[in-house]
Amino acid sequence: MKTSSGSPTNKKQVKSEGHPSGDDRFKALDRTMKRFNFEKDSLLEVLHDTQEIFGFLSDDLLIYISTHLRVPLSQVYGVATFYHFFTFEPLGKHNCIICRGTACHVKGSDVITQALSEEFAVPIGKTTEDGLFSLTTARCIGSCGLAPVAVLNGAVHGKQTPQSMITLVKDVLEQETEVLEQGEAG
Amino acid sequence: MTLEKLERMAQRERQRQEKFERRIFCCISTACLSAGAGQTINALQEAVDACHCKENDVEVVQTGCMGLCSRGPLVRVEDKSAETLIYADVDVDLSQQIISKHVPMRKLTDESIPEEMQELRENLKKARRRKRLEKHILGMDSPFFAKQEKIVLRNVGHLDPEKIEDYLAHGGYSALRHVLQNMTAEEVCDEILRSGLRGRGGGGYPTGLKWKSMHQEESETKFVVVNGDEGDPGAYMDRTMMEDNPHQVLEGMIIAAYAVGASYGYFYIRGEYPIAVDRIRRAIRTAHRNGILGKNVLGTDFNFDAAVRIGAGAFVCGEETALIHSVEGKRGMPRMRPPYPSTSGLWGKPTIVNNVETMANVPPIINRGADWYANIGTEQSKGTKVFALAGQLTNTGLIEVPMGISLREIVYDIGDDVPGDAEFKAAQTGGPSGGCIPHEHLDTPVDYENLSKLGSIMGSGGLVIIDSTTSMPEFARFFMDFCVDESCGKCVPCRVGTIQIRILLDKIIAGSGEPEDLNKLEDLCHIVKDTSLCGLGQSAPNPVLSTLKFFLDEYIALIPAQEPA
Amino acid sequence: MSGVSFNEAILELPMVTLTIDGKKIEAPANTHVLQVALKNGIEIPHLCYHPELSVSGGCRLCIVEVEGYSQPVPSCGLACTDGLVITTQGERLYELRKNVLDLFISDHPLDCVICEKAGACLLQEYAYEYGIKETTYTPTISSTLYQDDNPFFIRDHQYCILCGRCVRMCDEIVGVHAIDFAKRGFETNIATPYDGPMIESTCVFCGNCVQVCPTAALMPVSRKDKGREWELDHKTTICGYCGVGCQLEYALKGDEILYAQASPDGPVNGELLCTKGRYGWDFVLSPERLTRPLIRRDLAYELGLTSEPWEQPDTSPLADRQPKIEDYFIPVDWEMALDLVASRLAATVNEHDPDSVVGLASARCTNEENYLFQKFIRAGIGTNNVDHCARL
Amino acid sequence: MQAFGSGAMTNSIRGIRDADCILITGSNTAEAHPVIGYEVIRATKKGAHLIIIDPRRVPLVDHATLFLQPQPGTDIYVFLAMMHTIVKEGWADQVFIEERTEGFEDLAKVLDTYTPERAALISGVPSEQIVEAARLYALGVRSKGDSVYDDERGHSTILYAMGITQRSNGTDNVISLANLSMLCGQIGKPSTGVNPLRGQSNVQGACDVGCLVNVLPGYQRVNLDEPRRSVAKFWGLEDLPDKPGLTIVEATHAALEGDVRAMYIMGENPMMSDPNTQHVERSLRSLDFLVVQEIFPSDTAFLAHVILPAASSLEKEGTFTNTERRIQRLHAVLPAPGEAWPDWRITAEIASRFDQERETNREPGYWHFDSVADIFDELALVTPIYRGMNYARLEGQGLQWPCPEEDHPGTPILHVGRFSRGRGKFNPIEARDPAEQPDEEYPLILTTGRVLYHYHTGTMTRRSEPLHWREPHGFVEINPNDAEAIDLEDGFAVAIHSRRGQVRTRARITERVPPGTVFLAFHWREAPANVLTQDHTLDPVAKIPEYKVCAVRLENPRQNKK
Repeated sequence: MKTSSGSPTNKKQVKSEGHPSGDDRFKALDRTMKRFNFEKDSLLEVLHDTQEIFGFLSDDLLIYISTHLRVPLSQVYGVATFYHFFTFEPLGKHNCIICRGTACHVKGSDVITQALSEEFAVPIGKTTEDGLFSLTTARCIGSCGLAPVAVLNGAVHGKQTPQSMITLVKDVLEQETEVLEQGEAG
Repeated sequence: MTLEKLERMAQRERQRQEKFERRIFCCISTACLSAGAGQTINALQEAVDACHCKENDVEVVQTGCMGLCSRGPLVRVEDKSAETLIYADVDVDLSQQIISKHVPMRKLTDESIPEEMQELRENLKKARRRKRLEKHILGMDSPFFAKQEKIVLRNVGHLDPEKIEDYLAHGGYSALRHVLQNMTAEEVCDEILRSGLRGRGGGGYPTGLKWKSMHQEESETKFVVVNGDEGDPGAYMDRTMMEDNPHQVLEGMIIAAYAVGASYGYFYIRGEYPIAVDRIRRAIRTAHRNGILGKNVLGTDFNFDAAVRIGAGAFVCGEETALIHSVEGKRGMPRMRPPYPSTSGLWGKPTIVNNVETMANVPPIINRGADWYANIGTEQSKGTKVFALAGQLTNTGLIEVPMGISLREIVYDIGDDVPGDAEFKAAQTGGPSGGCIPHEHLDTPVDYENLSKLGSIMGSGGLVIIDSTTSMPEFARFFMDFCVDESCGKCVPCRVGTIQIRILLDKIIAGSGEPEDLNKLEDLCHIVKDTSLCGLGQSAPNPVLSTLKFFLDEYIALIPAQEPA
Repeated sequence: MSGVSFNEAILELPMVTLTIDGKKIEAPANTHVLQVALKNGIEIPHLCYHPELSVSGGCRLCIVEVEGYSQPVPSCGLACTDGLVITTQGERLYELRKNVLDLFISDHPLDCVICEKAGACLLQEYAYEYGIKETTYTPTISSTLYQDDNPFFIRDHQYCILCGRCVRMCDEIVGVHAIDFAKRGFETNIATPYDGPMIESTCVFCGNCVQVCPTAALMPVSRKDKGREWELDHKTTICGYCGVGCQLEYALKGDEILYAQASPDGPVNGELLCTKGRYGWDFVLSPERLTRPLIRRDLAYELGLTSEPWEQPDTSPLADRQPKIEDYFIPVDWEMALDLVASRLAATVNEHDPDSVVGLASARCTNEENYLFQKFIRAGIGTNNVDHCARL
Repeated sequence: MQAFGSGAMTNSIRGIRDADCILITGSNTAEAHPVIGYEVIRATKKGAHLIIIDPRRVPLVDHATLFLQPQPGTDIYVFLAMMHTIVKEGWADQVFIEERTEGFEDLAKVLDTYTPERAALISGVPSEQIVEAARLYALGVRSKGDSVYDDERGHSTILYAMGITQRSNGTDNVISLANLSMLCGQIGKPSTGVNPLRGQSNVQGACDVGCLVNVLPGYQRVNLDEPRRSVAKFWGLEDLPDKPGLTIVEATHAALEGDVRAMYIMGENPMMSDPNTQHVERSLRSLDFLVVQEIFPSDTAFLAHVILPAASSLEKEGTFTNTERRIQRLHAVLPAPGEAWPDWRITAEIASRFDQERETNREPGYWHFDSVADIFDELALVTPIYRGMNYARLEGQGLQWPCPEEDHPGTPILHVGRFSRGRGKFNPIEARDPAEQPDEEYPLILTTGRVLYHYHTGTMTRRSEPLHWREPHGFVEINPNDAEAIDLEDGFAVAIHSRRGQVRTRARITERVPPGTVFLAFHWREAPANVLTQDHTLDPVAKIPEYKVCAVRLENPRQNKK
């Protein structure tokens, strides 16, 4: 018999009763998995949503996903480590992404990255110890016409120089300390 | 039923648009947004409001890329009774001037003007007296625009990407309608074959052939995948199309599905493109609502549905077998071909993978005919190609040019030369898989054959101009770094070979190279090229090989002179 | 008892004819060139290909020239078609393979002089064949040493060439998917989740990954520091555990077993074994093995073999700690033991009847032994009271 | 077996990988027969449907497309309901039924009342799942990919093991599976059949060569004169006893009654493997004479008068017959330790001395064999299904019986074209419930089995260093619900009581077992599962004790202290 039967027949009821910790964010994760009907193939989408919900992928999250999608944990780990989009460490409160695309490179983006790294004492791809600032790079954010480009807290800044970027980041971080100081004063 | 409904929607939208005396388009694509288009469009709207003009006089429209991204934010003013103008570098102040120039201010009694508007009205009155507007006007006859020919991007920058009505009003989905009503699947394949359309993702395989072979596969389930994983750093053509005219891509995809007999499709979009993801998702939803997707597309017995899958930062996923693995939620590692995806792709079913730009070419071909399309371009390469023009040029941005145009025209006419004192050195095409083309080959016609003859490739359309300030060995190392990072690690030549190429480049650039290292470098590049599993590995050494070919003197200069024995 | 003989391994598949190195070869249509070549005794070097596993195509060594193709093609994934003309050797292929091997070697420690896999390592074999003494590139070892503390096998990443045989084995055949590729590019390694120890993964320690590993990245613990491949004898027999009847091959140095592996020609198991078959043989070396006939002390006293009287305790042998055998029994020679057994059995038959004797044969003894045993019970003692634990 | 006329795997292990649908019931294949488990996994990876019917969530369920989890002892209702559905929906193979079988009408009549709804009520398996399982199995449906077979109907195979046979209605279960396969024509073709997985290396061979109470070598019944006399003639005798003997469990009862006085045990450990250990111990102690031939001092050996040291399977020559009826050569890898002898040599010595004691006037060489090859040659002569075999032919790949002549290639698949008994017979079966039902005092059901890392009574594997490292302790699997009821935590001690005794072991709290069921492996002498199991209800035909269903109660020792 050459025909196949169509969809898999084991519509097993996968319980989605949330996480024992009672963390509400797991409910959002459950909704995502449910949306994909707990299909194994939705792993990448689920990882995307998980990172969006939790900010990064921790080991217990991967175990949670592995159990619910019935994908072997080693495979979940293998997939998550394959794609550079996924991060296993929490990002800083403020995040600066420097584009490393060809156009930006030609216009000196690596100099900007280096300058920021030195100025704020943070290794490239890492977060400052106080967790306030992360410096990361991206392959290309597709704004080549404005090279060199940086993304600071989601806002794209084109035609930057090392100095202009340092100023931008300083502004953001200064607001942070002001808030802190006000908090202490109050 | 659905057909009539769509026709009514298009009609209504056209009538609505025609009522306006003036329509002011503000580009809100990423480049312009980062240049401040957000404030610009707000300022435009406020200024229009302040003019308190008649109903149906002025509409401010958010739209997509107009091309000259380096001069953003861009604003185009279409006036029924005047010439269409494009303004560059439009900030808030300039917005007010533009409005005051084009929009007549209604005389009103003071009471009828809200207090907060008073100041703005005064500003607009003052702005009328200023004259510095002219230098922001981009002449439509300037070479940047005149040398271009827009097929794929024809409607980009002319419509609101979030409104299906706007697309319909511009003749959207008429190709699909035509196909479903008047053509068999086979005829569609033939039409595309006759048009000479070739895959715009880099390989340049005739799209019609691909469709035909898939059409002939016997399988209940087939898939269409649109490759929107534009991984080439320095390119953003696909992103622009997905963001600024998502329905055109979707329409191409549905036609492809009809032609090959697929019932389900995926858009595989880079994770770094959240807006594109959002726009495509929205387009799918509205298409669904209007009977363009789902069961019985446009009332026929053709069923097709589509979903979005998000990539996660892996260049290799541009390779179709890797992409298929990624859509299946696996590690994006390529596999050997054959079997080709058209025989065994997603979940082992026949699958066709086409790049975004290829899909966007389909509706115009259907609408205007294969013969018309085949007239554009060169003998082997038909139609137009969209390039992301970047690097050391005065004009950078998104351009669409007919195949066969010379590089010189692109660099000097459209790009308006290298700024400042520096001089043009090379044009890099095809991104990390491509190569550099030096000055002496600038008259080469841009098409698939000629570029590969020079050791480069057409690629997906990244075109980066390098000036004399850049060292070519270092530039080659930049690409090698990229390939080392992006190698999936499956096959040895790519996994280990790229590392060894980089080690050699490091050594040479550090000034500790020996003369034979250059031979070794070249040999190694050929080994990696000849023995790698997938396109990424096979083309990874191209940047090194092409710089070795054209800029060998720069490498030699880095090798310390040998002590005489 | 009827039944038509039928070999289900041979299904009627359409056959095609291709030419490999000038030799016309018939092959089933759905097979690959490498598979067919190897079956016909034509050697093509290969590292990632394994007949039991899906095709990977990552090692690039099995490239061949195909008539009509400008570039060499890996033969592992090349389907046999009618009229295909293949060349497996030649100067260009030799150079390309040599260069690929050179790249492999640049990422592999040249420890062959102290490596136990030496002599059975495929990479070593090919390096020798292609005359590679050392890499012409800068040696760069991709992964650091990682030792797992399980008593089954050693994992040593620095010897790993990422052929992926272990990953495919674990997923496609064993089905536990304990390991997978992690990271990518030069950083790629074979990993358990979070690179944890095997015991914390889903690993079932079947060791099939060890068997298919072409290098020393996965090695049995039991052979560590005990001998090199060419010093070993290999003896094939049948596994003594469950009823599947796997053929296995013990590698011995003298009378010492160093490791066990599946004998590739086994009609049932091929190259596969389970954890018991592969690692559970060391019980034969246990000091608890019975090595002399024993007579229980009370009976021995009765027979005058010992002067110490003894009474069998009431406590069950299943009580928490098993008693010591020498506390219950004394050793005797075979003559004494056999005569005693024969005379007691004969006496029982004489005093009662043959049906008062019961024989329990064993599902772990050979056909010959069981045959002889039931013959003894039936023809010797004269009863059908012979059973074994088939039901238990 | 009543249905086809023989009791062994009808098909070959290698064929499983090409099956389109696999039905596994009462077998923890991945742990008890891992290499067959690999075949199953291969098949599922290629797209075969895998249906598992088991009260326990065995590891292969991870690869199953359909998992039916009946209450222990109720699976017969599921089998009958599947057949009911197949007949009703017209999924039966009418051509096969007409051409190859008899008794279909009787079966159909009985099936009438066994609706999926009724089965669902009794077994707890949703009726849709039963219908789906029936459809997939009957039609040989794949979940994906193409079949290697061109037939209209896909090829479905059934694998089963002690989970359905070690029961008071074990024979009924097996007959039902045979009925099921004939109903759908899923027998006598590659990758189909009804396939019992034998648990020990030569259990098939021991049966083949006559170590059963009612048959002589080659399944020739002792109560049929013609074959019996012919065997007697081979052995140089007038006749042989014609009364079937006592089975192992019957023998222990007879011993207590004084009817059995001496026992000769070769390489078995009834103290651990037989049900109701306390009873077994009492009966072994009651014997006048017990001789045990062993490789290790087993718990049974401690009750013996004489222990004879034997060689292990690594230390001897001979043949084993595997579960797919394949006879293969065993080779000595090591010398036997000390004075240990191969079992055949010990038996031969005892036999010839026994003859002397009994003063039979048989020639002195009657029990003498120069080598195992000599024994095999005689065995082949006496055993019709082995007759065409000899050591030379068995080297390498071995041969699958029946192999009646020297040029016969062996038989990978039974019942091709016709059944051993001619037409396959449908035996109408009515469902019966397990003998021992849970009650208030013993509310849980105990089921026994194996774990991956150990084998049978553990005498060998527990002395293997790596295997011991991986699974050092015995444990009982308990569902979280049942554990919560007695406030039990994972890894802590728990006592299990049955009407026969109690054992203490560690709790492993897991959802592999459903609520109300506990699972205990019988490898650990510290927690001998068979102390709990019962021996009073045997299957009426096969005389197999009901290991798989017995009522128990759990106690948390720490809870009592509080």
